Amino acid sequence: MARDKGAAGGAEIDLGVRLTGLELKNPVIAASGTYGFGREYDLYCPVETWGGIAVKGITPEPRLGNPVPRLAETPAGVLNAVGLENPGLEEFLKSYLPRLADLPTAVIVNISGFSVEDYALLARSLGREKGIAALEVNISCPNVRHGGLQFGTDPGSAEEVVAAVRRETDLPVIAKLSPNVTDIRELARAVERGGADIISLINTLVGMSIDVEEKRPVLGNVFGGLSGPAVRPVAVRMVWEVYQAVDLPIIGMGGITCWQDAVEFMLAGADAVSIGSGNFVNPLVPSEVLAGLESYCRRHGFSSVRELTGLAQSKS
Amino acid sequence: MARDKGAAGGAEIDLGVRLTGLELKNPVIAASGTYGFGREYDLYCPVETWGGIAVKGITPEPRLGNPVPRLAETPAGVLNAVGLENPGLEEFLKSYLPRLADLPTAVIVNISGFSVEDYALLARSLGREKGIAALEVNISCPNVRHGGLQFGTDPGSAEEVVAAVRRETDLPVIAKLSPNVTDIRELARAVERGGADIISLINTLVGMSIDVEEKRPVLGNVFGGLSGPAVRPVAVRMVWEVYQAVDLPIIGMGGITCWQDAVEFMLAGADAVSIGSGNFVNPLVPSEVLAGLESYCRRHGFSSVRELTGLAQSKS
Amino acid sequence: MPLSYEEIISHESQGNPAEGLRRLVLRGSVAATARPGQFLHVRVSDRLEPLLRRPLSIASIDRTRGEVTLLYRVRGRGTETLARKRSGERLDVLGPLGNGFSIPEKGELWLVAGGIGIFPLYALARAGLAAGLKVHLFWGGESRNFLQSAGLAEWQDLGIPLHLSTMDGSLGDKGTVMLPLGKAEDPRSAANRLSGQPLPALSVAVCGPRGMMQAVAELGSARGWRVEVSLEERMACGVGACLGCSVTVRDERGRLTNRKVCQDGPVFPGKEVVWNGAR
Amino acid sequence: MPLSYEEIISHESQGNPAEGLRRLVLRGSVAATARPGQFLHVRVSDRLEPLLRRPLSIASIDRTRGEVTLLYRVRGRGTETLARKRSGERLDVLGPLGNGFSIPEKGELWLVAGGIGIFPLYALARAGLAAGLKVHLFWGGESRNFLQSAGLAEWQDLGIPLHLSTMDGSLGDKGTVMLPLGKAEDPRSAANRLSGQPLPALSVAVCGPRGMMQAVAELGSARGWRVEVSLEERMACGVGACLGCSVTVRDERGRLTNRKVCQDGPVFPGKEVVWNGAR
Ligand SMILES: Cc1cc2nc3c(=O)[nH]c(=O)nc-3n(C[C@H](O)[C@H](O)[C@H](O)COP(=O)(O)OP(=O)(O)OC[C@H]3O[C@@H](n4cnc5c(N)ncnc54)[C@H](O)[C@@H]3O)c2cc1C
Ligand SMILES: Cc1cc2nc3c(=O)[nH]c(=O)nc-3n(C[C@H](O)[C@H](O)[C@H](O)COP(=O)(O)OP(=O)(O)OC[C@H]3O[C@@H](n4cnc5c(N)ncnc54)[C@H](O)[C@@H]3O)c2cc1C
Ligand SMILES: Cc1cc2nc3c(=O)[nH]c(=O)nc-3n(C[C@H](O)[C@H](O)[C@H](O)COP(=O)(O)O)c2cc1C
Ligand SMILES: Cc1cc2nc3c(=O)[nH]c(=O)nc-3n(C[C@H](O)[C@H](O)[C@H](O)COP(=O)(O)O)c2cc1C
Ligand code: FES
Ligand code: FES
Repeated sequence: MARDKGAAGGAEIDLGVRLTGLELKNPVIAASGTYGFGREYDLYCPVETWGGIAVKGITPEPRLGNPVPRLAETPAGVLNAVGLENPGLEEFLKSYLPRLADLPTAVIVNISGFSVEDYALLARSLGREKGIAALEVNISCPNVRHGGLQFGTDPGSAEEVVAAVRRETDLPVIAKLSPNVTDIRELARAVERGGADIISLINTLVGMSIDVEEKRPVLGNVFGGLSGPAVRPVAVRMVWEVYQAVDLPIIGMGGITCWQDAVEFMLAGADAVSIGSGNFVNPLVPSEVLAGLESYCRRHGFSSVRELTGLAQSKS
Repeated sequence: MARDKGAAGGAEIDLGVRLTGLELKNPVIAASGTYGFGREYDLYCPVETWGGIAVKGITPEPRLGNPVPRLAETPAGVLNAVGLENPGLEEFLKSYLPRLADLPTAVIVNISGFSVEDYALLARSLGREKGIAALEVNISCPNVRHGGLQFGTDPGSAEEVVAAVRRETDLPVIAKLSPNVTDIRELARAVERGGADIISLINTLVGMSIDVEEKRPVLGNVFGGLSGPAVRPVAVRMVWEVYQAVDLPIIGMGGITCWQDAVEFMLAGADAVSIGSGNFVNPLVPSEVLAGLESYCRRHGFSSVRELTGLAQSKS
Repeated sequence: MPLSYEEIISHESQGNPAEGLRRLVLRGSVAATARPGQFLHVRVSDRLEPLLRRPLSIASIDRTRGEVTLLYRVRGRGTETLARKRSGERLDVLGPLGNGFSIPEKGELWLVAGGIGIFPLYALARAGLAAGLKVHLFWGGESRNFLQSAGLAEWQDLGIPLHLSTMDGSLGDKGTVMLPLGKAEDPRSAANRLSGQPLPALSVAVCGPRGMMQAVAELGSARGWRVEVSLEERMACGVGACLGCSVTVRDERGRLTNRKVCQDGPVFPGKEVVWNGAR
Repeated sequence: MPLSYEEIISHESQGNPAEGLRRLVLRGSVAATARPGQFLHVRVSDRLEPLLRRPLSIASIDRTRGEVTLLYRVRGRGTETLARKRSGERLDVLGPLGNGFSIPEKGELWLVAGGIGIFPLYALARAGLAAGLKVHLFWGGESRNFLQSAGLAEWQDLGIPLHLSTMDGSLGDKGTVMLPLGKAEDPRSAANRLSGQPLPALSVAVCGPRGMMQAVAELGSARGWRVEVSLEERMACGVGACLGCSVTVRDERGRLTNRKVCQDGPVFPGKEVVWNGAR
């Protein structure tokens, strides 16, 4: 390819990305639930490093979450069963949002609920606030009305939830997909119908681990969500499939720990990427990824990171 | 538990397991596709070490399989896209089965097809042969009649395939489930209805990886199946769920590399375990697992490995 | 403190090898600000398995040399992998993290340890002595062999009263650390009952198995001690971002709420902890 | 050969460090049976990432000392991790695996190497010389610097004719190894055309990039040489059990069929290989 010849030379690389309604100075986003409310890593990584940060999932009511142990390490992965511990909408608006709104990065609020009304309520209330760049709809929660099956595994429910959020806000709506499904393309098409502006994926894979000496599940909640490098091949595959299935911009995530991983997601079809568990391992990962992205673009003759999106699709 | 007090002392541990119609001298089976036709590892691991071996998936016609590269390493995992390379039924019966039938271990023949008739044909023909301990029905192949969707992801097709095999043979029928589904319990119930005697799981998770310098998928086939330690938390969770959903004996697999992993699957609900990718890493793994199982039983006061099955379920 | 690549000054097995205890001395920026009871979040390998950092307490601090010592027991894959690092290599650590123990202004400081819970208390003993406090150690372990492996000689060198117990009776009282603790607090309470005089304030720092910490906390609240316990929980981030290490506490107004062991702890007032919160 | 834990006798960077080449000498049971062109399947770490073994050719064999040498280039996570192993440690290897090159009874043996494809040919050169053959080396690389790093001096010590080329022209012909190969075979073919006499049988062993091996194989089949090429493919099991390393060949009856690089190879008759079989 002529591009590979280094057209961009030593020039500045344009890192900015535009996802329907969501403009980011760079394509690297902190994944919800792994980066608290944005300030916890301040000593290690200035928050302005990030193109955006997605805060911990908020529910209408405060939640204490699941019993400990909430974490288990698995080969190249992490199981978590935090159980959506969060301060609840009211406290979030009062004590958290004002500080978040001042952050020198795009703030994405991740919302979770146990009924369609929960999501609508959150969107209505958050949709009026200043300082929020987008809402991310976490549809991986159990739907209490429908026997605990996740909203995110049934196309109908997924569409309904996203549509409810869509009606209540003018903010860009990111639909975050669960990977625990037979056909991720169906879910992607459902949230597109529901009016999502952007799709993010993947949330965690359901897993568990057993303490063989104690002969019982390690996690207090028995099941947990698997994230980290172990899941990356599944995540990249799903980004690839969703890229083919819908026309929405994609935020790809699942196991990113270095710039090569970020490039992999973008070549598969992602417009931006999120980093979750990778922060636990190395809090410098966002700046390392950005530096790597820039030099990759330079080496391969791209002048903007936007050129990477979906590039591997044409070579398969 | 009183059991923990070491009732079995230094006594012999009974390693034998009985899965409907399939009696194994020990619960450790070589996973299909990772152990060739049983003799390739002879120099490293005597084949009689195994409770049983499942041979490479056989199709009615010979297949050359997918283009290379067929393998990619991922964090704590392996992607493979061998594409069911195999000699075909006729050649299998002529050149392979006679040698297999003499092996001092239970031989399980794994069968694959692209239509219900393929499976029926294989079962009819193999079902008449001597020296086969069981048929394992790999339903993770694309169903060519139904637009390439896997048999194994649709309960109706899964049931149909298993029923077709069931009708053609008196051998024990093992239904091997694909993990690429929203609800594994549904699939387990479907193959139970279809007449399966035993359930084995998990087959590989669909994944992919991209060569960022070449900007194209690593695998010649784009997609591959993920196996190895990375998938273990998902596999254990599915064994746990299937144990609750159906009454059939379970062969658990996915990422076993040491005895602790094998015990984990058994405590989750497996009656026996299979080892696949673990052989690539360490061909001594079956004997290490057996030694570990024995001393675990001794330490915890079990006199038979059969006592482990499902034990963690009561403690969650 | 920012991420630091500390230099490994020494890294050796300590005591009886069968106990699997290791002593790791690090030189770098950590020592300058470390306080007793804080911990480091250690990256044991730059490969992806084991993946997560492991939290290890700072066992002693030498500001002049710029060194801290970590003492740990090899348990699973993380500590096994760490144990392979050799002197001269660099270790990627986050920290010092967490709040640490408080050092009272005056009065007595009793340290109560179960097993390897002794490790974070050594730095505290030294800080207490430096602050002019009267320091006692109560320490229970499996056996004489274990106590010796886990650093008994260094404690003896401090010249403070040691109240020991072992499960096999090979040193000190036979049983848990509650035995020597009871023996020491009995005459104290008795003297108090007789004299009616308030006793000098007693601060108690506890580290060990959960049940033992609960027992000390309950005894302390009956006696009016100021008890601090150092909790353990599995950690991912270590900085308060993942909510993996939650512990339920009763706040000032008696309401149940969550705290993070990594950020709000690992040291908590004994009376705040809801002991049956975890399984 | 059963699994062997070979002792690492030495493990050093070789030549210009920028080339990332390493020389690894192992002592153990492998040397006793190893043949030129065979490989070892090396477990680079006992952690689970990197997970799979890595195939590395046996570069030289010293049966008296019981030692084999592996030469490799650090490429990705596997070889990076291997590069950390130190002398004195043990290395878990499967092998010797594969078939190896054939050593002709008589005639000339020409070795043709591209880049680090040189590594497996050294053992073959020595075996050829020991069998009394006339051995030539044709070797192309990036630069003089590379050839020197990759062991040129040792080849010079063999005292055989060396026909070199470099892409930057810093040593030998400027271009690929096909240049010196062409130069050497031209007069040979010309002599043959003139004399009409059959030339002494020529065996050619090739290792390098796929395109280069194809070119040599095609030239060889035009000239009637007996060409053997050493193929590379990603491997999981290394013993023929997983079918990951398939290569399509044309069998005796001209039918396409699959062989396994690990078990049926890595050395194949050049005329069997279907070069456009892989992408
Ligand atoms: C604040 C804090 C300070 C600590 N200080 C020390 C110390 O100074 N010396 C020392 O030897 N150990 C200390 N620990 C415990 C130490 O972190 C664990 O032993 C270690 O993480 C185990 O890792 P592993 O991979 O070797 O074992 P794993 O294989 O991960 O686990 C083995 C067992 O250790 C326990 N465990 C795992 N992770 C943790 C964890 N984060 N906290 C508590 N238990 C865990 C579990 O019961 C598990 O079954 C501390 C823990 C915390 C939270
Ligand atoms: C029979 C055989 C003999 C070999 N002998 C040598 C040798 O003597 N010296 C030497 O330096 N290398 C040799 N190789 C290549 C060596 O195996 C690979 O370079 C190594 O496996 C790369 O591992 P990695 O983890 O460092 O790189 P990875 O990160 O796994 O891959 C880096 C790149 O190396 C290539 N690669 C990966 N695995 C293989 C593989 N199994 N075979 C070929 N290419 C691969 C791929 O293009 C990949 O993109 C041999 C390969 C084979 C099959
Ligand atoms: C501890 C933890 C908590 C999480 N909490 C949330 C959450 O509240 N909402 C959400 O949408 N995703 C949550 N996730 C999922 C992550 O945002 C991300 O989708 C997933 O971890 C995969 O990315 P990774 O492999 O980079 O971690 C959480 C993940 C972890 C590890
Ligand atoms: C190279 C390779 C080939 C496989 N071929 C088959 C097959 O032919 N039929 C089948 O049912 N499963 C096949 N499998 C799946 C394994 O039998 C097993 O279900 C899976 O690898 C999970 O186990 P593991 O993590 O121990 O490898 C294959 C797996 C691998 C790695
Ligand atoms: S370990 Fe993440 S919040 Fe404490
Ligand atoms: S690597 Fe498994 S068959 Fe060759």
